[in-house]
Amino acid sequence: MEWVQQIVNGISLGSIYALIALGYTMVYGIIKLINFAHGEVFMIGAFVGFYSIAGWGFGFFPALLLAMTVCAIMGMVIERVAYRRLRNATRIAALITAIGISLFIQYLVIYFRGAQPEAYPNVLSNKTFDFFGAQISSQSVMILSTSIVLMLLLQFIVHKTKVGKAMRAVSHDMDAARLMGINVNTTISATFAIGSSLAGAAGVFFGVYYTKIEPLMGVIPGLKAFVAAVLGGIGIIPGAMVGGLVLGLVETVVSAFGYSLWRDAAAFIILILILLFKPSGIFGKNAREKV
Amino acid sequence: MKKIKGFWLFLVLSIIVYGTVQVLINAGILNNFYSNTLIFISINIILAVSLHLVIGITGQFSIGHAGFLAVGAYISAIVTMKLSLPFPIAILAGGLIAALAGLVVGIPTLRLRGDYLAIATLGFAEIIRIVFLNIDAVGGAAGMQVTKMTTWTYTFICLFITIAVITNFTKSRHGRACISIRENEIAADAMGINTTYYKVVAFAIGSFFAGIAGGLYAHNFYIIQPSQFGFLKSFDILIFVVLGGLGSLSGAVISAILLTVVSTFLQGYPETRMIIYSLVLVLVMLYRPQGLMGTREITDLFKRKSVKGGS
Amino acid sequence: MLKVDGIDVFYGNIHALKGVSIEVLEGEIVTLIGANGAGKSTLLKTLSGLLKPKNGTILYENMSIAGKQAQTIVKSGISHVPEGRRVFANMTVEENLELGAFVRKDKEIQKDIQKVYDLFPRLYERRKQLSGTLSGGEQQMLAMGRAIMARPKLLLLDEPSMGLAPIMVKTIFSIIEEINKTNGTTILLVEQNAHMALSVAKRGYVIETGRVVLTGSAQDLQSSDEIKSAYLGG
Amino acid sequence: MTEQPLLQVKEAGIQFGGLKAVSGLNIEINRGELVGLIGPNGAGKTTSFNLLTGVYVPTEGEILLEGERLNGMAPYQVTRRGISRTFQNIRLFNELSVLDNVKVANHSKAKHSIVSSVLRLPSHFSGEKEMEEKSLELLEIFQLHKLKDEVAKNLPYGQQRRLEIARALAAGPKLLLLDEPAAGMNPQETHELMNLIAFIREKFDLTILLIEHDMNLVMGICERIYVLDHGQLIAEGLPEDIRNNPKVIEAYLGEEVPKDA
Amino acid sequence: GCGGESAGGGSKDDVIKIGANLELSGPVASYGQGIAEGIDLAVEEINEAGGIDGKDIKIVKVDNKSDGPEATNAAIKLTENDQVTAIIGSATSGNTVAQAQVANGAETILLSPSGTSPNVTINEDGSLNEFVFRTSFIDPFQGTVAANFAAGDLGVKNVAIFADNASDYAKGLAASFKETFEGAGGKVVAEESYVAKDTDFRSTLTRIKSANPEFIFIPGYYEEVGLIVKQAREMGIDVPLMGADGWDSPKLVELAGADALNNTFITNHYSSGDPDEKIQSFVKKFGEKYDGKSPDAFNALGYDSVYLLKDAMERAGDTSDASKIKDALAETKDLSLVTGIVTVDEDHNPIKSATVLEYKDGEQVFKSKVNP
Ligand SMILES: Nc1ncnc2c1ncn2[C@@H]1O[C@H](COP(=O)(O)OP(=O)(O)OP(=O)(O)O)[C@@H](O)[C@H]1O
Ligand SMILES: Nc1ncnc2c1ncn2[C@@H]1O[C@H](COP(=O)(O)OP(=O)(O)OP(=O)(O)O)[C@@H](O)[C@H]1O
Ligand SMILES: [Mg+2]
Ligand SMILES: [Mg+2]
Repeated sequence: MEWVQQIVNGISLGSIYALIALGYTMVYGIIKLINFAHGEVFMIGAFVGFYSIAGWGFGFFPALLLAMTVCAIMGMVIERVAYRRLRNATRIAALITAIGISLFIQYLVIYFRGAQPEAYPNVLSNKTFDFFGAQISSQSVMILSTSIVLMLLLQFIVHKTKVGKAMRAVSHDMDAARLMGINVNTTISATFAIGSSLAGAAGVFFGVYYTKIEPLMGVIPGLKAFVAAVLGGIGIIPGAMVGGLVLGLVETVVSAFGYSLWRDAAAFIILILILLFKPSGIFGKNAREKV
Repeated sequence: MKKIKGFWLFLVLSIIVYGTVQVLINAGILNNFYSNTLIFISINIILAVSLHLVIGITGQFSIGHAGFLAVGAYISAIVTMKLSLPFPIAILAGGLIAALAGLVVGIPTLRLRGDYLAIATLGFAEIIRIVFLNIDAVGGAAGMQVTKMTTWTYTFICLFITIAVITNFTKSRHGRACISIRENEIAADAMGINTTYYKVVAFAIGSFFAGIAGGLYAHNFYIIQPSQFGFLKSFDILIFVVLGGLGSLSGAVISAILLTVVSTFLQGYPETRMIIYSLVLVLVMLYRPQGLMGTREITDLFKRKSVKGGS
Repeated sequence: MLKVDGIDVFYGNIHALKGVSIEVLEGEIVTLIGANGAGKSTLLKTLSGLLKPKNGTILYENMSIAGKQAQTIVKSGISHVPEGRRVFANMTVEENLELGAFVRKDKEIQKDIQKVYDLFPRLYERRKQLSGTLSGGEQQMLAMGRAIMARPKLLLLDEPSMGLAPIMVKTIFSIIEEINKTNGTTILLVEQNAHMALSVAKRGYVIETGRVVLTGSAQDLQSSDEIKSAYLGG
Repeated sequence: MTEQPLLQVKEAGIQFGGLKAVSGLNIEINRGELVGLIGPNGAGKTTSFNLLTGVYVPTEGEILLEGERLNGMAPYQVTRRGISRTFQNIRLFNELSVLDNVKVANHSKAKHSIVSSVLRLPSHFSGEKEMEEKSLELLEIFQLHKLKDEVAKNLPYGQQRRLEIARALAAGPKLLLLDEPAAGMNPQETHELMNLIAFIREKFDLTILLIEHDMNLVMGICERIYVLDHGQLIAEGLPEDIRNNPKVIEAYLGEEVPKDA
Repeated sequence: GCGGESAGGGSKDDVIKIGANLELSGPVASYGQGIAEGIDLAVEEINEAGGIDGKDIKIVKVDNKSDGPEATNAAIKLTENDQVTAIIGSATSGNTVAQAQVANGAETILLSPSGTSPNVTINEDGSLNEFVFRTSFIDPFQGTVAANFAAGDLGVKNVAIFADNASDYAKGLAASFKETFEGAGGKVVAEESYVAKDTDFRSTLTRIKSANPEFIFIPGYYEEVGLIVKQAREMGIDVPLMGADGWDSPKLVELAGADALNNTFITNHYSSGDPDEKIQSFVKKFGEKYDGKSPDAFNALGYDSVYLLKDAMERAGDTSDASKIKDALAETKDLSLVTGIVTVDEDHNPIKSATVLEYKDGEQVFKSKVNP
C-alpha cells in the first residue's frame, strides 16, 4: 500500500512541476530565453489569488481567472520592458536580465508586504479518496487533470492554430516570419501572455494545495520546473509534462527510501544522467548543428 | 619584447597596490572594515576571473561555479581545522581538490551545449552542496567554524597569481585554442584543436582558482555553511562576468569590484537594497548588453586604436 | 509601381546604401547586379521593411512605404524571398506554404497551395516532409512558393540560384519567367549570376559599394564592356 | 608496385535514421592531384567531406590516409594527420583577428606547453614567435597581411573565403578539402580564386579535393571529377568525359556545358 | 530625539547606538524581518518613555542577505564604522557565529535573538565568547521537556521524529528529545528529516505512517510545520504531534487549519493566550503598530532582546561601556520578559521556564509549566 501511496504522492508533486514547466517551456520554445522571472510570475499569481479570495471574497474560479489575467499582463509587460531590447543581444545578457527581473519582483513584493508567509484560505473543498489503500486528495486529481488539459490545449494552440504557427515561425526565424506578414512583437507578447497566465494558474493551484505562499516561493519551484522542462526537452510541450512527472516521482521515490535529504541531489543526478545519454532531453531531437 | 615589458609593468603596479594597502592597514588608516572589504573584493575578483576563463574565454556556459568555491572552502577548512596543517597548504589543497572536482564534473558534462550544459553544471553544484549538507563531520547544515587566517597578504598573493596565470594562459596558443572553441567549435575541431581537452583544461583551471578563492573565503568569515554555496551564489559570480563584458578579464575585475562595493554600501539600506541592486543589474544589461567593457580590455584604452582595415 | 528615391541605409555606423534610386514598372522583371557586399540584399530588405532607411522615399503604388513594418508591407503586396532561403525548418512544406498566406483571410488559400504544387511538382511529393531536411534546391522552390502564397504584386528575389546545381539553376530561372508571365507578377531580382539574370530580365541596375553606378536595358548591359569584365567573367 | 594513393575511400557510407546519405563511396586520390566532387543538391557531397574529416563516423566502409585508417577519429585527429578543410557556410572565428584565426590553425604544429606559457618560459616566447612568423608568411601569400589586426567578421565576403583557405593551410595539410569555395562570388572573383587555388597547390605541394557548382571553375582546373547522386557515385573521370556523360547531364548539368566555358 | 549625527565617536553620548545585523533579504528573510519588527516596537516604546538614562536608542539596521560572509562584513561595519555598543543578531545560529569573533574582538555586545545552537556562545574548543549572549533557549531543554511530556503525560512508547535538517535548532531538539525519550524506556521507530523551504512532505509522511508511531515529534519552524501537520492529517495520521517554540505563530493555525491542529502540543517560552499582563500588552501593542498582526516567536524574541539589553544597561549604569554591560548581562536574574522569566547562566544562555501548550480548535491552551 505504501508504494501505491508513494506513486500517488509523486504524481501529485510532479503535476505541480509540470504546470509551471509548461509555461516555462512555451516561452523558451519561442524565444530561447530561460525566463527566470517565470517563478516570480507564479508567485504573483498565488498572491493575486490570495488577495482576491481572502480580501475580496472571490470564489476559486473567479480568483483563478483574475490571477491568470493579471499574470498574462505582467508577462507581457516584463517582455516589453526587459526583454524586447535584448532580442538581438547575446542570450546570456537576456538571462542576466531575467535574473535581475526575478530579484526585482521578489523584493518589490517584500518591500510592500514583508517576507512573512500567508496562509491560503480554504476555497476548494478537499475530499480524500481511498484508492487501493492510498489516500488521494481531490485537489491533486484536479491539478493533474488541469495540467493534462492545459498541455493538450497548448499543444493544440501551438500546432493547429494560426497564432501557434506564427509562434513556431517566429521561434525559427524572426526576420523570415516578418516577411510572412507576421507581427513578431504581437506574437511574442501572446506567447508571454499564455505562458505567464499558466504560471499564474499554477500559483493559485499551489496556494490551494499547499496553503503556504510567500514572496520567495517562486524560486525553488521555478528552478524545479526549469529542470523538468530540460528533462523533457526544453521547448517541447509534452516534454514539460513528462519531465515534471518524472521529477516528482524521482523525488518521491528517493524520500520514500528514507533519503529525503538527498532528494534534490537525486533529481539532479537523474537529470544529468538523462542529459548524458540524451543531450537534449527525453523528447528533444538531437539537433546537432549541421556542418 | 613589448609583451615582456607589459608583464613587468603589471608586476610593479601590483607591488605598489599591495604595498600601499599594507602600509595603510599598518598605520591604522584603513580600519578593519575597509581591509575586510578589500579582502572580500579580492576574493570576488578571483571568482570572477576564474569563471571568466570558462565562460568568457572558452564559451562554456557554466552556472555552477559556487560548487567549486564550496569544495575549496570545505577542503581547506578541513586541512587547517581538522588536520592542523598550515594555511598555505590548505589553500593549495582546496584549489587542487576543486580542480579535481572540476575534472569529474567537466569530463562528462562538457559535451553538452548551451542551456543543457548550464543546467547540468548548476545541478552538479547543487549536488556538491547537498553532499556537504549531509556530512556531519563538517557540521552538516549548521556548518563548520573556521578560524580567521586570511590576511591581506595572502589574499593579494592569490589574486596576483590568479590574474597572472589566467592572463598568461589566455595570451598563448592554449588560450587562443579556447577562444576558438568559443567562436566556432566545429571549425576549431577542424583546425586540429582537441576541443574536449581544452574545454576540460579551462574548466579545471577555473575550478582550481575558485577553490583557491574558497580557501580564502572559509578562513575569512569564521563559519562556512552549505547554504552559502547555493545557486544564487553561482548567479552572483556569473553576474560579475557578464556585467563586466563576456571575454574581458578587466571587465570581470571591474564589475566584481563595482558590484561588491555597491552591495556592501547598500547593506545599510535594507529595505531597498535588493530592489536597487536588481535595478542596476537590469538597467546595465538593457543599456549595455555587451557588458561594461564589451570584449575589450582596459589595456586597449592605452594602446593606439588598431588600424581599421577595408576600403 | 515602385519608385525608390535617394535612400540611405545604415547598419550602426556602416553606411550600406548611399542615395540609391531605382524604379520598377508593373509587370517587369528588373535585376540588380553587383559584387559582394555592394548592398543588393540591403536594398531588398529595406523594400520589404526589415530595415528602415534613414532618409529618402519609397513609393509603392503611389503610397509611401519607407519605414513601415514588414507585416504591413507584405499585406500591401510585396513578397520577399530572402538570401539563403530561410524556410521554417521545423515545419512541413505544407505548413510553410500556409504561413506564406498568413496575411490572407480569403477562402482560396487551399486552391493557391494547389497552384504552387502545380508549379513545383517536387514540393507536392514532399508536402509532409519537414522543410529543414529538403535539399538546397527544394528549399529554394519552397521559399519561392511560400512567397507566391501571399499573392504578391511585387516579388523580391535575393540570389535564388546561390549554391544550386546547374540543372536547378535552369529550373529556377524558367519558373521565375513563368511566374512573371502567367501571374503577371512584377519581379525584382538580385543575382550574382549576372549572365542568367540579364537573360530573363528586361532592365538592370548595377550597384557598387552602396551606389547605383549603371542602369540600362538587359541587352545594353549584357553587351557593355565594363559589365562583361566585372560580372560576366568575360 | 605503384605508389600508394594519398587518400583511399573504400565502400564508405553513412546513414541518418533511415536515410542513406552516402553509400558505397569509392575514391582514390594520388599525391598532387586536383580533383572535383560534383553532384545535385543533397547528393551527399558535404556529407562525404564530413566523413573524410571525422565529423561523422562512417557506418560502413573505411577511409585511409596514406594507408592509415581514419574511421572513428575525431576531427582534430584527422586534421593533425593531414586533412584540412573549408566549410560550405563560412566558419571563421568571428571575434578573432585575421592573424589569430591563422594562428589557431597553427596550434598543433607548436610545441610549447601550458606550463611554459603560464610561467612565460623561454620556450613560450620562441614558440609564439615562430607561430606568428609562419602565420604572417601565409597571410602575405593570401594578401591579407595588411588586414592582420582586423576582426574576421568585419572582412568582406570574398576575403573571408580567402582567409578560410589560408587558415586551412596553416594546419599544414597534405590534402585540402574545399567546399564550394566560389559560392556567392561573381565570375570575376571566381576567376581570381581559380588562379589562387592553382598557385597554392604548386607552392605547398598540395593535393586538393573540391566541391563546386560553378562549372567554369570545376571544368577549368580539376584534373579528375567524381559525380555523386543520391549518395552514390554515378560517374568518375576526366572533365571531358563527365561533361558528356548522359547520366551526369540528366542528373546534374541539365544540358551539355558549352566547351568554351 | 536623535540629532543628525553620523558615524563616529562624538555622538556617542546623546544616543545609544545599537546595531541590528539581520536576515532582511535572502532565503530566511521572514525570520530576520520578524525580529526587526519586534526590535522596532521595543525601541519605539523605550524612546517614548524617555529612553535609557535619558538617552534614546538608535538602531542601525544592516541586511546580511541570510549569508554568513555578509553577516561578518556587516558586523565589522557596525563595530568599526558605526561604533555601536551592541549588535542584535542574527536570526540563525550560523550567521551569529559568523560575527561572534568580530564582536568579541571589537569588544561589542552581540545578542542573538534566536540563534539556538550551543556554539553561538561557546566556541568549539569550549571557551566562552565573552561578549556574546542570546535571548532564546538553547535547544536541549525544550527537547527534554517534550520527551518527558510524551513519555509521562501522554504515556506513548513508540514515537517518530521528523526534524528540519537545515537548522541546528531543530537538530538539537531532536537529539535531546531522542536521548531523554529513550532514556525513559521509549522507542524511536522512525527518524526522518526535511529541509526548510520544502513544501511537499507527503512521501516522508507516508514512510513515517507505515512505521506506525503513536506520537510524532516535529521540531522546526511554523512555516513548514504548518504544512506538515496539514498534510499528515490529510493522509490519515491522527496521532498526537508535538513541537517547540518554533511552532508558535498565529500563521500556524492558518496554515495547518484548526482541525488538523487538534491533538498537537508545543513547548514554549510563553503563550500568546497567556493572561499575563505583560504578554497581553505586547500582543496588543504589536497589533496596533502592525495593522492587526499578531506576533510570532521571532517578533517576541526581537522585542525581548531590546529589553534584555535595556535591563543590563540600567544595571550597569552605563550605556556605552560594553564591558560593563556585558558583566551586567551575565548577571541577569529573574528578568520578566514576554518570552519568560530569564536568568542568564554561566554559558550566557538564558534559563527560562518552558510551558507546554495544547492546541484546541486553533487556540493554545495551557497544559503545564516546566522549570529547568
Ligand atoms: N547585419 C549587418 N550588420 C552590419 N553590416 C552589415 C550587415 N549586413 C550587411 N552589412 C554590410 O552592408 C554592406 C552591404 O551588404 P549586403 O548584404 O547588402 O550586400 P550584397 O550586395 O547583398 O552582397 P552579397 O552578394 O554578399 O549578398 C556590406 O558592406 C556588409 O558588410
Ligand atoms: N546530420 C544530418 N542528419 C540528417 N540528414 C542529414 C544530415 N546531414 C546531411 N543530411 C542529409 O544528407 C543529404 C546529403 O546532404 P549534403 O549536405 O551532403 O548535400 P550536398 O551534396 O552537400 O548538397 P549541396 O550541394 O546542396 O550542398 C541531404 O539529404 C541532407 O539532408
Ligand atoms: Mg546579398
Ligand atoms: Mg554541400
